Amino acid sequence: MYGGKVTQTRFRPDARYAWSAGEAMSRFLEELQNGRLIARTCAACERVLFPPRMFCELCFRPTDAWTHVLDTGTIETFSVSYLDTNAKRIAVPILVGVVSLDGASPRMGMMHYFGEMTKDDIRIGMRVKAVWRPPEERRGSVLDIAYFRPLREGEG
Amino acid sequence: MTFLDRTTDPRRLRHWEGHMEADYIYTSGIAGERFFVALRDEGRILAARCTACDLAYLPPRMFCERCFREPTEWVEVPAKGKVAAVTVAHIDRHGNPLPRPEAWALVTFPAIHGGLVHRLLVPPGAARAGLAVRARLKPKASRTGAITDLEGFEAAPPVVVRVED
Amino acid sequence: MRKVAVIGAGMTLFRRRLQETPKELCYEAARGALDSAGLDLADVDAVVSGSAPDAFDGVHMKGEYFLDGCGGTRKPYMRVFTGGGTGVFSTIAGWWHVASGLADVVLVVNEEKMSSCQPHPQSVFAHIWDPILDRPLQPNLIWIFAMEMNRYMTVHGIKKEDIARVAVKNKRNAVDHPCAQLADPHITVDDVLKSEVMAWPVQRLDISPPSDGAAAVVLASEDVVRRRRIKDRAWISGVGWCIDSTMWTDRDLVFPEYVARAAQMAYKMAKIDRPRKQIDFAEPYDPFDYKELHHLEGLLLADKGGAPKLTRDGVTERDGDLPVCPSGGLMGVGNPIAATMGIKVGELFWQLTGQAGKRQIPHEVRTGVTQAWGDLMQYGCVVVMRA
Amino acid sequence: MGVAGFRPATPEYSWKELMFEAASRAYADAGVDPREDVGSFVTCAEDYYEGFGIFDEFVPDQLGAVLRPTCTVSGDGLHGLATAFMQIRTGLFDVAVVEAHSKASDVVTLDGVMEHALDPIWTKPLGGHAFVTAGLEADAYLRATRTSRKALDAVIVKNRGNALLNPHAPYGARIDARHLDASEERFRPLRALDISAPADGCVVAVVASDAASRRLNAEPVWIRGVGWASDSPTLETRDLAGATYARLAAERAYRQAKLRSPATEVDLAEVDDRFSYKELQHLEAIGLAKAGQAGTQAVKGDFSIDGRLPVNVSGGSLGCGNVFEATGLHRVAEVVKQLRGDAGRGQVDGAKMGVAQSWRFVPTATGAVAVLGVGR
Repeated sequence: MYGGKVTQTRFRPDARYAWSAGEAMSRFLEELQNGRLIARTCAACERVLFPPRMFCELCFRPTDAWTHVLDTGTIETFSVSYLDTNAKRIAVPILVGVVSLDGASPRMGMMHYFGEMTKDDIRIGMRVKAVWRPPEERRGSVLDIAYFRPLREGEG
Repeated sequence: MTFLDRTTDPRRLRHWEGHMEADYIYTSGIAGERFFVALRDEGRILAARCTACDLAYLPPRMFCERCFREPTEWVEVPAKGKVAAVTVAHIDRHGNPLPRPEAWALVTFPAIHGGLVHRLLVPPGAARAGLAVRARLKPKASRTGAITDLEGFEAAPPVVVRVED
Repeated sequence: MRKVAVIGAGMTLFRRRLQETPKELCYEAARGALDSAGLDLADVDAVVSGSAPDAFDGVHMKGEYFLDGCGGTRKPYMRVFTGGGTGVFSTIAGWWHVASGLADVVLVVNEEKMSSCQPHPQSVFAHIWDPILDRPLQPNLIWIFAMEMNRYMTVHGIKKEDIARVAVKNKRNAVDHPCAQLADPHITVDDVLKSEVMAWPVQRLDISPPSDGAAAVVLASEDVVRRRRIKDRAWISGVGWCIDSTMWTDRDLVFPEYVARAAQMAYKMAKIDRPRKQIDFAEPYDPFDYKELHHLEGLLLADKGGAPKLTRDGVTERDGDLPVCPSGGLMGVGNPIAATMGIKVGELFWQLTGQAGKRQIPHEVRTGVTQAWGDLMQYGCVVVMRA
Repeated sequence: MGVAGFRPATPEYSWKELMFEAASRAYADAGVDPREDVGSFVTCAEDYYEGFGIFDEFVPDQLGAVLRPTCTVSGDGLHGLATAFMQIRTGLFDVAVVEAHSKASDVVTLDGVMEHALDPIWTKPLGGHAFVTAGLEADAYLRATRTSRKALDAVIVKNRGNALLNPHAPYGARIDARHLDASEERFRPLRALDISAPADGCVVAVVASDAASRRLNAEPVWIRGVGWASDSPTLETRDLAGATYARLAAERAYRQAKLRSPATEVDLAEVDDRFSYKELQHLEAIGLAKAGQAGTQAVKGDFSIDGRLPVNVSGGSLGCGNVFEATGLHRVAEVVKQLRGDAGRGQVDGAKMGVAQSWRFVPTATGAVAVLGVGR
């Protein structure tokens, strides 16, 4: 072991990327910007695949058609995080988890933040709805949804 | 192809930017520590010698690549080396043109296995294999215990044999 | 199919920061493994290495960078990488080198130097997520464990204290491991439950933190074992590996189906049809305490949701009916990702050859299973070994 | 075999979609259903080329490998082929799939990524471009063998010219003396034209045992031998001039293939030419040219399509682009095309035995060789 006293060198790599989003994700991002969530259907296994993909990973065949899914869903799992992305502690915890979306096949969904609820209210099975940023602030990103909030009575 | 739907309007194809960067600290290691402390504090260049295989490794290492045992002694590398391979770079580390071309060399030394790849501190036109060179060190105060404590290799002055009357 | 044995193993200390370069760590582990097998590098036909993300050590193509430390210079050398699964997977790659007949003696070396990465190896984990779907949310790696753990606990109604027992058992077992970083003979369930919350339900003592280290094993064909009259050997009788879909937000995290498939593949090859009767001890992958439970279920050694009871009943203690992580596991010895081979494959070798010293399981063990887990909660690989 | 991409950039494909296309073509070519017929999947990739901390995560879906034995080899596509070859020889599987790709156009800072592979203590701090290592090696090789600049010109003209006959070769061109004269020095002795340019491409191979190939009614190209090897990773202690890694790999592959005199028994070769001198250095190292003679033979035209030993009829990396870890598997695909008689205007008459050779590019001293043949 050492205590910062041994000889060493420092470096920061120059490693930047611009990944082609491709067919499925280009359309997905475009629809997010429009305030909608889009999926692909597979006629062989009869699933509605979300996030969308141009091929069905179980049937290994091209998927069939585009279809929109709803922006409401169910919390499949969640965490209450006191750590940020660099493992630094934060005072106000982040509520984050996986939402399965209504209209997609069972359990299919996305990771996102939760808001308008506390660490004491949140539970698995809770019904939620996306809170979209105003259209002029949307960039074609999952962050076009600010977070998911509890579904109110009479909604969905 | 292969998909049932394809975008034909190139304006609708997106890309997503990101990076894979972090800061790194690399320790010199067991063999490197000995080498860099000697370089920094004493201005000496050391090789690690495996007595069993009779190989003096430069860069030094804590294991012999042949017999896979730890080298047993340290030897000083001769002051004068020669350019075993040379190149002149016109492109910098980011891929951009360099304002002035830079010479690089693999410098080898008598009885030493390996050598050092480093900057060759001669004009590009004078950069050639076989050139006799010696290390140029940074002033002691600015050395940090890294390979950059060497500025590079410069042409060694010719040996002048003076015949006394 | 040729029979393949593990005939030697070695490992470095597991520590938060080690001075050695990745090459030097590889060398120390490889030299130890060769010495324990009574062989030299000249006896080795091919070298396999395993290491997890390049972004820990901070070298692109790090398998090329440290291959000399693995003894790979002027030899057939190949690196395999299946995320955290690499800790067991590289041995499977070594196995097919020998079982195929292309090599008689193979040196397998795993290395990880996580401390190179600043300010914390966690920053590397930011890059393991899908760039479009996940990375914009700036996820922390612990989130996925927390989300998986939460689903596992909620669906089966498992209490945190039943999970904490795993941390206690393994950190206590690790007291007997000479390379351990995280051993604690006095730790209690209460200590775990009172430790700081990182990302609920994960608390600080539920986690095996980053570490530096290396490990190595030597594999040999049956012919070599007989010719050289090697006594300390354990036979690889089954191997299995399996990956699940990348789309982790579409999967139910409550059960590791990919581990079950890998286990079934390995058991079939090892002619094991009743794993709970035929397997004497296990070294499942335990980077978090709940993972040991999750993996015992995946390995079909416990019913779904039933692993906590085994732990509570003492079945998985070193002197229990099914000792689990007698090495101390990642929770107790440390977690230099791929290098955990030393406490997984290495521990099976030492236990099956009676060389585990103070960690030796008190009753006779003839069959052990080890498993590692990786990628985005989607990779399982399993090795069954016999005395 | 299936191939997709082979263009300087592929903005309409994500890396997953590029892989799906190559895989779909390979499965159609082999007549297999990946969900039913394939035992194991192998991908060849390195994280920093992809921009992912753990690329292995992103492999299974587009290959049909979900819930199947799948792994990543941190190597060239030929290392992947060797892996599938070994897996099948154990008897554990009878059909395995190998995938390798480049999505180099996704990498904004390719120079920075390559630099990151340099030794972090001895080389990277010096601040030179990763290709300095290639410049030094080219100098060492050219001087040790007294190979002329004219020989490098011959390689460039041949390979980029051959690429005009290959539909999967974006860098095909008729290079003339003026182009060569005008080509700027980059890393002396290497000029711009001596260095292959990046490309996107994906190659998928279906590998099967004898029994499985009969069952599938395939007309197989046989892997007669495959070898791989590495020299010292340290620049200073490796054989700079001689490509020892290629020699060791070839010796193993030839031994398995029972080739005694490869230079006369082989009908064509695809060797790594990501720098022009590499083609010559590799031909000598793998015994397809006499030591120090490859340059002279290149100038004489021995390696042209109608020469004594056609080399890089595909156009090589100079003509098809540098597809990084897919390079070796791409060369296998090109040899397979020749051995099946599918190479069109670029067809080498009566080709029965071919060699594919790869190198893992700068700064490595690692490579692999496969001997491929048709007929029993």
